[in-house]
Formats: sequence, C-alpha cells, structure tokens
Amino acid sequence: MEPLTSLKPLLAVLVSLGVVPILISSRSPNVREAWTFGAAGLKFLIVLSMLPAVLEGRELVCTLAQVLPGVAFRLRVDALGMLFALVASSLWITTSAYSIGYMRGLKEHGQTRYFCFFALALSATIGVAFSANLFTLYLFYEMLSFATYPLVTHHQDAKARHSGRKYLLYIVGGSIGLVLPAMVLAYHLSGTLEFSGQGFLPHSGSPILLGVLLFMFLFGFAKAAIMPVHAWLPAAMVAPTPVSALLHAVAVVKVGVFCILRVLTEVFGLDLLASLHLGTAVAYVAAFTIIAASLIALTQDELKRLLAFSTIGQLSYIVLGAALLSPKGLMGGMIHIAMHAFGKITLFFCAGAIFVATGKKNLSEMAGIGKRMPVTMAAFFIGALSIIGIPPGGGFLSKWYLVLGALEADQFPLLVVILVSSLLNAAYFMPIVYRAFFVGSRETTLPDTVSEAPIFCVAPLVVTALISLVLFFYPQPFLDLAELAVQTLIGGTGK
Amino acid sequence: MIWQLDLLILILVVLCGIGAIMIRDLLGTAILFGAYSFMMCLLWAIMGAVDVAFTEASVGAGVSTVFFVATVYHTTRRTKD
Amino acid sequence: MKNLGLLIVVLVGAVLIYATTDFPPFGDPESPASLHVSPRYLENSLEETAVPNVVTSVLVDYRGLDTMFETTVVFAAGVACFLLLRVPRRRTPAPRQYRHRLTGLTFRIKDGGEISLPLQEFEPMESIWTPHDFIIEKVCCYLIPFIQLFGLFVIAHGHHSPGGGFQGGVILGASIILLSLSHDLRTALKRMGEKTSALFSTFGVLIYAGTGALCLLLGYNFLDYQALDPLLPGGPVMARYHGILLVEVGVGMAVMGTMIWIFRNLASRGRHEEGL
Amino acid sequence: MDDFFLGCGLFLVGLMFLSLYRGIFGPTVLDRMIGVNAIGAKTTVLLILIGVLYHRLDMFVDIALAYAMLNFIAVLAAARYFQKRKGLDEELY
Amino acid sequence: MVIAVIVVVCLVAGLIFFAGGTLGLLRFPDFYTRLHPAGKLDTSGALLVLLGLAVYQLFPLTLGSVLTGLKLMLIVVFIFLASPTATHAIVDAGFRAGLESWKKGDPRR
Amino acid sequence: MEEVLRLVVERYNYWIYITLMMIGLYALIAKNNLVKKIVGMNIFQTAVILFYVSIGVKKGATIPIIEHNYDMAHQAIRAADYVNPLPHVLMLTAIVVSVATLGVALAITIMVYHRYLTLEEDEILKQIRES
Amino acid sequence: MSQYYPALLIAIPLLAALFISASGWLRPALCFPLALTALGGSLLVSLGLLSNVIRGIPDVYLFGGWPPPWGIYYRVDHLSALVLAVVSIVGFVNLIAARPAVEKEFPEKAAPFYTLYVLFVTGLLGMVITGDAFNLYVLLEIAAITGYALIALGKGRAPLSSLHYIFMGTIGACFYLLGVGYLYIITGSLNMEDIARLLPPLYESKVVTVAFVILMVGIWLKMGFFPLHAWLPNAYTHAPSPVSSLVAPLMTKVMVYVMIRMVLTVFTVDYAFLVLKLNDAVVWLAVIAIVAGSLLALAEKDVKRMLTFIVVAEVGYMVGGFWLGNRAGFIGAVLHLVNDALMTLCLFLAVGNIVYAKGNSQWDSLPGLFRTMPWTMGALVVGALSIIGVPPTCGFFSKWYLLLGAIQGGHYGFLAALLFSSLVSVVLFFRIFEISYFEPFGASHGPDHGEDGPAGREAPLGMLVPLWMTALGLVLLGLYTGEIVDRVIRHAVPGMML
Amino acid sequence: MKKNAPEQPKLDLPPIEEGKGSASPYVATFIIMLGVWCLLSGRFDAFHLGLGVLSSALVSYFSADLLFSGPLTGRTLRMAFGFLGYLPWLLYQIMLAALHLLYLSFHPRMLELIDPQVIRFRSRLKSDVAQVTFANSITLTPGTITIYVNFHRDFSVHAIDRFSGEGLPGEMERRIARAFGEE
Repeated sequence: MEPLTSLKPLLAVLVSLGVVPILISSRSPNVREAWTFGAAGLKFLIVLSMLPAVLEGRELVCTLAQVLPGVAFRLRVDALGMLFALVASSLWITTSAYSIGYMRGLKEHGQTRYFCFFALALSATIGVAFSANLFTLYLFYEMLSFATYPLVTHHQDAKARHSGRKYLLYIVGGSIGLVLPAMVLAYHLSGTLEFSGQGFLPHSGSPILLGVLLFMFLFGFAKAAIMPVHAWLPAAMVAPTPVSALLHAVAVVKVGVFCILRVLTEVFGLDLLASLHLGTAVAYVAAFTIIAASLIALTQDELKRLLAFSTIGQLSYIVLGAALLSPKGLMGGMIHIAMHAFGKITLFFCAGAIFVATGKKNLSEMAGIGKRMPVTMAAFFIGALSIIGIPPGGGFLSKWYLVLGALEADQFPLLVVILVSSLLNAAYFMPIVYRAFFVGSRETTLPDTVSEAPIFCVAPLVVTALISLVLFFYPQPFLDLAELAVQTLIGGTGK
Repeated sequence: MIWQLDLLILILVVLCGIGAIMIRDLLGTAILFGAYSFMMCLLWAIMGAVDVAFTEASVGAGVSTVFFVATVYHTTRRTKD
Repeated sequence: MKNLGLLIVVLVGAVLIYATTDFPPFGDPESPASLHVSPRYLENSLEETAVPNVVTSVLVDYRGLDTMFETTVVFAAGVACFLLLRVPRRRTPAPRQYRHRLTGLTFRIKDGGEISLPLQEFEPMESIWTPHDFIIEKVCCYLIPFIQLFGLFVIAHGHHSPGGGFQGGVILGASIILLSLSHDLRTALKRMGEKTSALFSTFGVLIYAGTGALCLLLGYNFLDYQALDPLLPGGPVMARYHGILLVEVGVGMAVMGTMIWIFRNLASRGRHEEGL
Repeated sequence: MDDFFLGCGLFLVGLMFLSLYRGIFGPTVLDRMIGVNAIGAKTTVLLILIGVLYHRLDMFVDIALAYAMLNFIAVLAAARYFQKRKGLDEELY
Repeated sequence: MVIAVIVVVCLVAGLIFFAGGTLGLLRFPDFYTRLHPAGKLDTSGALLVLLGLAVYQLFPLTLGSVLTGLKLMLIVVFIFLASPTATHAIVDAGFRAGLESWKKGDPRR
Repeated sequence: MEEVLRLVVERYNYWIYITLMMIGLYALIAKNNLVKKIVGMNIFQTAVILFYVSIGVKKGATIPIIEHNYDMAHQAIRAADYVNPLPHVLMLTAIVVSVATLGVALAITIMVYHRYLTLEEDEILKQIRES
Repeated sequence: MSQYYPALLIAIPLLAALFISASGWLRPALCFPLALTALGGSLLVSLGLLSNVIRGIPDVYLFGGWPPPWGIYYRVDHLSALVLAVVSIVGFVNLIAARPAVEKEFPEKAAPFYTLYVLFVTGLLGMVITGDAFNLYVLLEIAAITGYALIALGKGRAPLSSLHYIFMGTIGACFYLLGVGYLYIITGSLNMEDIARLLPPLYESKVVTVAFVILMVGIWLKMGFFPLHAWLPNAYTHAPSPVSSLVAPLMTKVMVYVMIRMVLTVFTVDYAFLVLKLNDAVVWLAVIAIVAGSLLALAEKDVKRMLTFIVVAEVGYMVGGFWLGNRAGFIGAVLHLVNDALMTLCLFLAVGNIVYAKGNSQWDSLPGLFRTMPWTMGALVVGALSIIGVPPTCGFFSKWYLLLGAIQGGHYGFLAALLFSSLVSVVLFFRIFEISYFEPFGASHGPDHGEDGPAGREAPLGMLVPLWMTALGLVLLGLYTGEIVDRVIRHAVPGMML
Repeated sequence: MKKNAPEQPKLDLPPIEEGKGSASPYVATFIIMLGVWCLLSGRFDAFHLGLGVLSSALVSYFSADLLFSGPLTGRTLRMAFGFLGYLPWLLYQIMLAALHLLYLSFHPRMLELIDPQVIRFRSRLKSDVAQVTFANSITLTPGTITIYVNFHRDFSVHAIDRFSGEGLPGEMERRIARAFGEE
C-alpha cells in the first residue's frame, strides 16, 4: 500500500509548538490554561483522526525538506508511531489538567514557562513518534532533551541545578557523543537514514562495527535508562510531579525506549540482529537492568525515587521484548509502552496528589494514608496492579505477550527474569498499599486535617486508573496497532 | 643595476636595521629608522625602481620618521631593550 | 621570548633560504617574471595609454583597481587615526600642567584642582609653549611654496618621469607638516583646517572611485578611462592619458589630506592644540 | 668615465658606513641625528650619481630634489622634540 | 677633455670635502664640534659634486640637459637653505637639552 | 663548493632580503618595547618589498620609463631593455599600505601609553594582571 | 544590468563609505542611513550574483577593460557567490544592531565608525570576489586596517590587543604577500587562474612548495588557526560589541575562504593533496586546534572571551574539514563557513545585548538574565544549540558533513575532536544558562518575585530584531541545507574530490 | 566640530597675514612659481604649461603670504639683487672656511687645535630677512654655528676655534646690511 501524503502529522507536531507564542504572550493564567487544554485536545483529535488510516495499514507521510542527500526532514505515521502518539497525546490532556491542579495548589512560580516547555516537550514527543528517519528522530529527541531541562530544574535551587547537570550530562552526552557518530557511521555505511521494515544497514558490514554501532545507539539513547546510564532518572525526580509523571511515564523515557525499538527493528532489522546474535546481547543487558532496578527499588523510601527505579526496570521490559526478536515478544514490548504509561502515570499522579495534600514524600510517613485519601490510594492500587501485571491491570497483557515471546525465542533465562521481576515488583508495591489501608490508626503520623487533593489533581488520576483497567478488557486499538507493526516488521509471519 | 653599490648598500641596510632595533632609546630608533629608509631609497634607485625610490624618499623622509618622532614625543623615549 | 624568537626566526629563515636555491638568478633577464606578463606593459603602454612611464600606466590603468584600494587604505588609516585619537574640544579653561621630571609625563590639573603629589618631582609647564625660533620659521616660509609647487609638479608629471599622485601627495602633505613643525600646529590649522584636510582626503578618493563609476555610467567597464573619450579631447588613447592624470590628482589630494590628518592627530594626541 | 663615477659612488658609500658609526654608536641622540643627517646629505648626492650611471639623470634628479627638500623635515621634527621638552637629559640617552 | 678634467676635479674635491666631513664627524670630541664638519663640509661637498655632475651632463647641450643642470643647481640651493637651518635646529635642540660642551683638555666623548 | 658559491653569489639579493626579514621578525617577536616592535614590523614589510623589487631587476636594463621622442614616433620597444615594472607597481601599493599601517599602529601605541604609562609589554601585562 | 554586479558590489559600499565620511563633516545625521543603504545595496547585489550563479550565468568582470593576465578581474563562481552573500548579510544585519550601541558608547564618532565599518565590509567582499592574488592582498589590508582601528576603539585592554593584532596581522599579510611573490618569481603572473595554468610543470620546484607553505602560514595567522591564534581572543574580547560581532564572524571565515580559494584555484587540488601530501598533518593540526580551543574556552569566566575561543575551535573545524580532502569534508567546511558566520553573529549579537544592558559580559553580570532579558537569552540559546549541533539549527548539518568526511577519510582523530568539542560546547553554554537561569533566590516559591531581582532591562528593539532575524535564520538555514548544498556548494566541489 | 576653542594666551608670533589685501605678493609668487615650474617641467606644450599655470596659481593662492610677508615694493627687488651680489662673496668665504675645517679634521693632533667657545653679540641688522641670512651665513661658513637668536637680536654663536670666531660680526654683517639696504 502506498503511503498517503498528508499534512496531519506535521499538524500534530505543530499544534503544541504553535501554542507556545500564545502562551508566552498571554498574561492571564486562565487564558493560558484554556489554550493548553485546547491544544492538548486538538492534538489528540488530530492523532485520533489518523488512526483509521493507520489501522487500514496505510502510512501517512509528510516530507518537509531534503536536508542531506538521502535524508529528508520527514514525518511518517505508522502503526508503532501511532501507538506511541496515541498514548502520549491522550496523556497530555490528563496531565494538563493535573498540572493545573498541582501548580495552582502549590503556587509554583514561572507557570508560563512551565506550560510553554511542557507544550514543547509534547511536540517533540509526537515528533519522535512520527519521525520517518533517524535524522528526524534525532532532531526531536534533542528538542525533547532541551525542552525538558527547564522542567526538570523548575525549582531553580541547588538541588535542581545538580540534577539538571546530571540530566544533561547523560542525555546530551549520550546523544552527541554516541548517537551522532553512530548515525554518521550508519549513513556512511548505507547512504540513507530512512527507516525501513527490514532495517537499512547493509548486511555486508563488519560484525564488530555493527555491534559497536548497536551499543552506541543503545546507550546513546540514554533516555531509555538502560542500566549503566540510568542515574539521571532518579535524580530528575526533583522536578514537579506532573513533570515527573509525564517525563517518566510517557515522554522522555518512552521516547528513549521508542528510539531503541526503532533502531532495533528499522535500522538494524530483525534479520541482521538475529544473524549477528546481537539481539541476545541486548536482551541480557535489559534483563540485568530489570533485576537490578527492581532490587534497588526495594530499598527506596522516597516514593518518587521508588517509582523512578521501577520505571527503569519496566522500560527494560520493552527493550527486552524487542530484543527477543520474536513476534510475540515485539508485540509485548510495544503494548507495554501503552500499559506501563497508563499505569505508571497513575502512580505518579498519586504521589503528586499526596504531596499536594500532605506535603509528604517518604513512604515511612504515609502509613494510614488510605483512610484519608481513599480515592487516590485506590487508584494507586490499580496502577500498581497494572505495573506488576496482575489481571485486572492492563500490564498483565503486555507481560503475557512478553512471556510468550521469551518462550518463542527459547530464552528460558529471560523468562525467569520476567517472572522474578514481577515478583519483585509486587514486593515493593504491595507493602505500600498494605500500609496505606491496613494499618492501625495509632501508627498514622498524618494530621487529621488531611483529605483528598483538589479535584484537578484527583480527577486525572482516577481517569488514568480507569483507563488502565479498561485496557485490560478492551486493549483492541493498541493490540491491533502492535500487531500491524509487527506484521510490517516480520512480513506477515507474526501469527 | 650596479651590483657593487647594490651589495654595499644592502649591507648598510642590514646594519641600519640591526642598529634601529638594538638602540636603547626610542628617539634614536626613530632617527635610525629614517636612515634605514634613506638606504632603502638608494637601493630601489640602484635597482632601477625609480618610482619606488621616489615613494620611499618622500615617505621615509617626509612622513614616517615624523610620525615616529610624534609618537615618541607623546609617549616616552625610555626602553629596556 | 628571546629564545623562542630566535628559534622561529631560524626556522623561517631556513625555509626561505631553502627555496632560494630554485630562484632564477638575481637580475636574470630570462626569468619567468620578466617574460610572462610584464613585456606587454612595456611594449604597449605607450601605444595604448600614451604614458611613457610604464609604472604609472600599470599602476593607474592596467592595475587601477589596486591603486584605488591602496588610496582607500590610506584614507582608512586617516579615518582610523581620527577615530582613535581625536578628542572633542573641551569648553573648560586651559588647565595647568605639571611635568614629572623623571618620566617626562605631563599632568593636567583642572581648574580648582589641587596636586597632592610631592612637588619637587614635578615642574610646572605652560600648556602651550613653543620656542620661538624665527630662523627656522623664516626659512620654512621660503621653502614651503617651492615644496608645494614641486609636489604639484610631481603629480602632474607622473606620466613622464618618476612620481605621481602618491609621491606628490606626500610631498604636499609634508609641506603642511613642515609648516606645523616650524611654526605651530595652530598656525597650520588656520591655514588648512581639520575639516578641510578630512574633506580633501575624502574627495580625493571620491575622485578616483567617481572616475571609475563615471566610466561605468558611460557604458564601459569600471575604471576603463577610454569611456571618458566624449568628455576629454584627443581620442581614446589620450582619454586614457587624461583619465590617468585625473585619477592621479585624486590620489594626490587623498594622500595629502590623509597625511596631514594623521600627523595632526599623532602630533597633538587628538587635541589639536600645541602639537609637536 | 662611468668607472670613475662608480668609484665616487663607492667612496660615498664607504663614507656612509663611517657616518653610520655615529648614527648607531653616537653617545647621545643628538649625535645620532648628526650622523643620520650626514648620511642624508650623502644620499642626495649618491642618488644623482646613480642617475648618471644609469644615463637617465633627468629621471633621478626629481628624486634627489624631493630628498633635499624633505630630508630637512625629519631632522626638524627630531630637533623639535628637544626644543619642546627641555631638560630631557634626565631621561636615558 | 677640458670638461672631463673640470668634472674630475670638482668631484674629487667634493669627495675630499665629504671625507673630511665624515672624518670630522668621527674624530671631533663632542656634539657641538661634530656638527661643524658634518653640517657644513657635507654641504660644500655636495655643492662641488653636484656642480661637477651638472657640468658633466650638459653635453650634448640640449634644452633638456640645461634644464637638468639647472635642476641640479636647484638642489644645491635647497641644500644651502635647508642644511644650515637643520644644523641650527640641532644645535638649538642640544642647547635646550642642556648638553655640556667639551672644554679643551677634556677627554673625547 | 663552487656550485654553492655560485648559488650564493647569483642570488645575494635574496639572501639579504631574508636576513632583513628575519631581523624584523625577531624584533617583532622578541622585543619588549612596542615602538621597537613597530619598527621591526616595518623592517619586515620593507624586506618583502626588497624581495619584490629584486624580482624585477634585469641585468643591463634601464629604468621602466620609456625613452621616446616627443612626437610619438617611436621605434619598436624591446621589453628586455627595461626593468620589469610590475613589481614596482605592486610595491608602491605595499609601501603605501605599510605607511597606513604604521600610522594606525602608532596611533594605537599612543593610546596604549596613555592607558598604562609605559611602552614595555611586560610592564603593561603586569599591570593588567594586577588590576 | 547584471553584468555590472561585480563592479557594483565593490563600488557601492566604497563610494558610500566616502559619502559617509564626508557627511560626517557636513550632515552627521545622514551617516547611518547612508551606511544602511550601502550595505543593503551590496546585499542585494550579492544576492543577485548568487542567483545568477545558480542560474548558471558565470560572471567575470574585467576592470579597466583589460584582459585577465594583464588587468585585474573579478570572478564569481558558486563558492564565492555563497560567501559574498554571507558576508553582506552579516554586515547588513550587524549594522542594524550596531546603531544603539554606537549611539550609547561613542555618539560623536559615529561617522568615522560607520565609514570604517563599511570599508571593512568592502574589503571582505573584494577579497571574496577577486581573481587576482595581489588585489586580494590590498583588500586584505583594507579589511585589516579598518579592523585594527575598530577593535582598538574598545575599552580597557583593547588598544593593546589591537596592537598585537596589528603585529600578527601584518606578519600574516606579509607572508601572504611573500607567497604571492614566490609564485610570481616562478610564473611571472599574478592572476590566480593564470598561475594555476602555469604551475603544473613547476610542481617539483622548491619555490612552489615554500610558496604554498608561506601562503598557508600567512593565511592561518590571519584566521587564528590554533598555534597562531594568540592574538584572536584578546582582540575580539575587548573590541566594542558591535565590532566584535562584525569582525569575529567575518574575518576568520573569509580567511578560510581565501585558503580554500588559494588551494582550489591557484595550487589546484592535485598539488595540495597529491603532490604535497600535507593533508594528514594539517588535519591533525586542526584536531589540536579544536581540542585546544574548546579546552581554553572552558577556562574562561567571560562569555565574550569564551566565544572567542569557540571561534578558534571553529576555525579548526573548517580547516580540518577542508583538508580532509574528500567531498563530504569539503562540503562540510564550506557549509560550516556559512553557518558559523551566522552562528557567531548570533552569539556575539546576543552578548552585545548583554553588554549593552549590563556593561560587561562577565559571569557576575549573568544571574537573572533569563528573566530580565528573555528575548536575548532565547536567541543565545538558539545560537548555542547551533554551535553544539542540535538538528533543526544549521550547526548540525555542517557538523554532520564534517563527521561524514572524517569517517570517509578515516580520520577518527578528527571525528573524536569534533564530538569532544560539541560536548564541551554543551558544558560551556549550559554553564552560562545555569548561571543566568538559577537566580540567586531560586529557593523561594511564589507566583512572582520580580521586585527583589537584579535590575535590568531588555535591550532596545533595534538590537533585538536583528538578533532574532539571525536566530531564525539559523533554523531556516538548517532546513534549507539540502538546497544550499544541492544548488551551490555541490558545484564548487573540485573534480578530484568527487 | 565645536568652534569655541579655549582662551589662548597671546603668542609673540610674527604676524603672518600681513600680506593679505595686496595683490602684489600673489602676482610675484605666481611669476616665481611659474618660472620654477618651467625649470622643473621641461615640457612646453600647452597642456603642461596649462597645468603649470594652474599649479602656480594654486600655490600662490595658498602660500603667497609665506613667501612675502608684506606688499611688494621697489625695495624688495633691490634687496633681491643685493642678495645676489652678496652670494659670490659668501661662496668664497664658505670655501675658505671649509678648507680650514678640512685642515682641522685631517690634522693628527686635532684636539689641541680646537677650542670650542660660544660668542655672543648683538647684531645691528633690523629686518627678519637680513637676520636670517646672517644667521644662516654664519652657520654655513664652517667653524661657526648660530645657536640662537632672540628678540633683541642677540646672537649666540658656537665657534670651533678662536680663529673661526674672530671675524664676527665684522665684515659679514656689513655686507649683509649693504645687500639689504640697511646701511
């Protein structure tokens, strides 16, 4: 099927970009937030409007400029990108709502700046999702890095400065020091950067070079937080919670993982990876990350840091899924993007809501909080279920596919890793829920005045929690998309 | 070209140049630099470059030495090397 | 620094000497430089421009563009000295001055100001003090008109004998410099004000560039003096001849004005008071 | 005759060497001025001699004339230096 | 031939003057005394040499050569105007600079 | 040996130009006084001019002003009789440029002096470092 | 009309400079409009030349009507047309931005300032377009002398720095002149193409080798290539801000162009890359230049001074890229020449605004700038991203080509140096952003805390508009890289490199 | 440029602009200049002569007042002839004294012969021209150099030995006075 030429992808990217000048110029907070909402809704609608065509198996393409020979500034909507864009744009709406509640609740400074860069970050995220080649991907990836810096360092204090430095060091250092040369090398080898289902790297390249290339990409996209380059993520938790939520659930980290997915599947291609046994290597790196991150998470006391380490582990599931090189594994990885996003964002929202309502960050201070904030903690429970992969949560589906994939690829050690890590997940989430609800009132250190957070905070987390649930029962759009994506990659041999 | 004169004057030029940068007095440097430009003028004339010689004569005698002296006048004669 | 300097000097010298061995011998009439481009100038200059001084014809006509920019360089130097040194005139009354005996520095004390330094190291100075030496003044008075005439002569006869606009201009400028040296800068300024000299230098270059532009307007190439044929008598060759003269006058004016300008700013440190 | 003129020229150059001794080693600046002034006077004559040797005296005479006129200016400027800043003997010579 | 003799005599005399001037410049004991030979023997020498050359180049006698000869004389005139003035300027400068004069019996400086 | 001697003798002008240039360069690099440096710079420029003018020299040739009768009826001109005029033209320009540079450099020197009251580079740098 | 473009390109600013100078004495108010008109005119002409070249109309202009080896001629090809456009754009944009600063710092000297400004641009334009090796020297001196004067106008240490610049610049120019002389002595010609025609039989001559070396050393001195860069940082730092934003983007770039022109047209690529085989050595020099420039920049605590060291590093990019001797490297070098001119312009303009508002660009004066001067800092961010090499801005693309060239040429040292310098640039700029972003009172939370912040105001509109024009230009240039390479630079690549 | 210069102390400069108002200095300068031009130029076609006329006019416009500080009278002409009559004697004196100096500088025991001294005397010459001629003549005749002349016409002369200084002011002053009609 030939691709459709359409301006919609560009529009989807530009909506939030275009809203930035308006945000800067408007003085009234209400107008500003109305515009933010409007843009978020519009973006979601645009993305949604492309869904039918994508589901039909067609691609939407928008070429803007031929910047280098064989490399264009081009946007393309395919199933995988659509999946990611759908997740990101839908979550922008809820996050916007949540941001309003959170920012106003805490009377944060620099809200205009905050919303501007938020919009920019979203724009970049959609751009990454829709990019048709490595160059465009890199462009939006960098844009995202720089747009999130002011968000991470929003508090503008010494701690923020420190983590901002760490953030930049890892992210930008990885992208310029590793991804850029890798890209140039890839271009040098193949003369193009255009994604294709079979990968564009020539199979004739020297295996060592290709291996080095792969790992340059893997660690260069440091946003994916594969283990040696993960340290920025916990540090970046100094950001306001909505930022952390978006950053760690959707935008930044998912972008990193998404990039790695793209590289594995459409730069190298599954055949090439399989023939060089590189997939296994990646899978073991991911497996190590999963286990190590979960173990570290067990020791954390600060809720957000715990969530951060949990994220590190969960992200590696996705990488692992792709690295299995089996159709089921790929599907599992792709769906996990969506499932983890909704689950994790719920958890972050909860953490933020708790902070807004009580000002507490640490787990040890939250005993009995479930009685004071039942809605929040219920949502937390659902999110946790989803992350662990227990049936009513959407996460179960993705884990299921991952397990299948591992079986398909005959990788029993990896199967064990997945299962063990699920147990570990449960081990660090369940005590929280337990201590929130089933603890005696005398152990509670919370004052009596504490109640639910403002409605703008609570409503979004309820919504995302519900979606997490719904996805278990009706995962159809995401499943279809992932299936489509896998089909194009494997060439219809998926099922 | 008259090579005997040429050679002698060339040696003079070199001596003048060395002298101009070795003297521990800026006014002396300026003056010797004037002599240097006389020599240069002669040299050009010997090599048949009359126009260049003319220019060097007018510039060296009329202008550049005066500029140097004016500068030294407004600054100092003292120098350590 | 000295050792480094010696090292660099020896290195560069060695490189240059290394190349010398492949030069054609000094004064060789068969060297490539003498055979390739220059013979045409020598052989055709008289026919094409009616100028026997080949240097002039090459300078102003064949390679006229270089000369235009050369004049511009001089002009730029004049403007630069003006820009850097010129101090706008003050309205305050003439300040008292002291000179440091050891360094020769002059201190200027504004009216009402007090000097708090050890006074025995300083000696008071008049703010304008020029030794009145009428021998020099008188002799220079007699010399200057002749120098000026000679300068004009050099400009006008650049076609037939060595010389030309630049040399003549320098001589003209030197005559004014001589005036300000022998008398006083103010005397020279009365005779030729700062504005005049600046405008001289500007309009000199303007004559040159304007001639070029005029040729352009007349439908020929820039600086193709042949274009002046309709304006000047004597046919296209003589038009070149006269065009060259016109341009030389421009160069002379520019150089004269600029030399005076630079000298004044240097000699009085931009104050245009006493001068050297 | 040319050889004679050439000899004269060489002799003059030799004298210039001697004058340059004063120019470089003259104990005071003023001695240097005298030395250089003497060189200037010889230069004028030498220019004419070169013209004669080239058999194109009419071309060289202008240069010599310019020289005779302008040589004076440099000396005058240097002299002005002392005339205006009397007592400069305290400075290093 | 007569001309040649005149020219040679003039030139040789001029050169002797020049030589005397330079010698004096080197030998005389102080600044003021050095000025005497340097400033003036050179002037006389220049006069003689230029005179000789002017005579020499008068032949063949044409308008051009006469004019050139006159120009040479013009140079002499300028030298005679400028040189004493320059000498005067230098000696004045020396006086104002406070240079001590050499007295009989002092060592040479 | 004879060969070397011939090399030297035939090109003595070029050797002297290099000597002169090196004097200038040495002054520019190693001298401490700004005016000395400017003098060195000028010597350096003159050396280049000397080099160029040396290119133009031809043995047995006269100055590049063509001898002609005043009525313009001239015979064919032999280029070998006249010195190469092109280097002279170029060097006229170069001299002018060097004068212009000299003017600007001296003007700036005066500015420097009146800011630091010394012309010695090391003293100036010391002052800058101390302030 | 279009056949007169090369003459007009030079004549318009030159005449205008004279008129400006005259009007300074007669009608001072006219100076700025005249300068603006002049540079606008030459901008139009240079764009016209560029479009001519793209349409395939070659432009050769004989001055005085004399044919090439005898007269001087101007030649426009793809490379020079591109650089011409860049030079005139930078000159024009910076002129607009210069006005408020000039009126604030030296109002009474506006006329000579604009005169020298326009002459400087004239000199550079001439250097780019000329086809005669000696003419280039004269124009070089015009640009140099005006540059010296403009730089010396600054405060503090500026005159001394300018004097050092004069010394180094004169050595450089004299070396250039000497190199031309060496070529002349052996070929007897001064015309670039004529020399190129005469040279091949003489390739074995030592004279040609030494001429090449001298020329290169001279040009490197002028452009501030690493071991010869000592004059550059001081001169550019202490110059008045409108001057440093003029000289810093243009002078080095044009000298790089001259280097390319010399190698391409005069010596030909065959000689430079095949006979002499200097390329490896030069690329390693460039590597050292890049690394050293970046490291030296790290040590600075003044934004402007830091930028000057970045300029030193960028020179290494271009020289190295060119001497890689392959197509990608060449394109990268030329592209970087164009991009870097605009990047440096953007950065220096932004710093100029900071200096205008704060008096200096030391780190002490940075805190709170993101709030008081958001527009300036925004443009500074764009420029910084471009220097770092972040995609939508143009800096990425030239870096891309350079990297590609390094890989194709197998120069992994150069590759590493490029990446290293990019990373260092990140550190450099984010240090600045950090300082100006993290205000000293960052801990306080509240809707607004504008009252107790450091005082400061945004620069005037006259400075912001050109700044943002440049900043947007960076992005546009990046997006149109393909066009530029395809239409212009590709045609300038010498045959050997294809 | 601002016009109001600071108040200057009055200088005792000789007035320069006396010649203004009378045309004769201009004419005389023009004629002299044209004569010199012809001498310099050696080309007598209309074009070059035209240039000569132009140049002479320019020079006389610019600096006639330098050459002649007052209106021309018959006395000026007489002075010029007187001066010409004085020249041969001066030349003779120069040669004579030059020989003396030559003798001194070649003498092996020169240091014993010379005896530098400064002679001061007051001249009776009145006009500037005469004084300048006198001063320069003193300087030109070797052995003596005019050091300075002040407003009161006090001459300070440096003589290299007793012999050189003996004749001053003496005959030279008388001859100059006669030449310039001040007797």
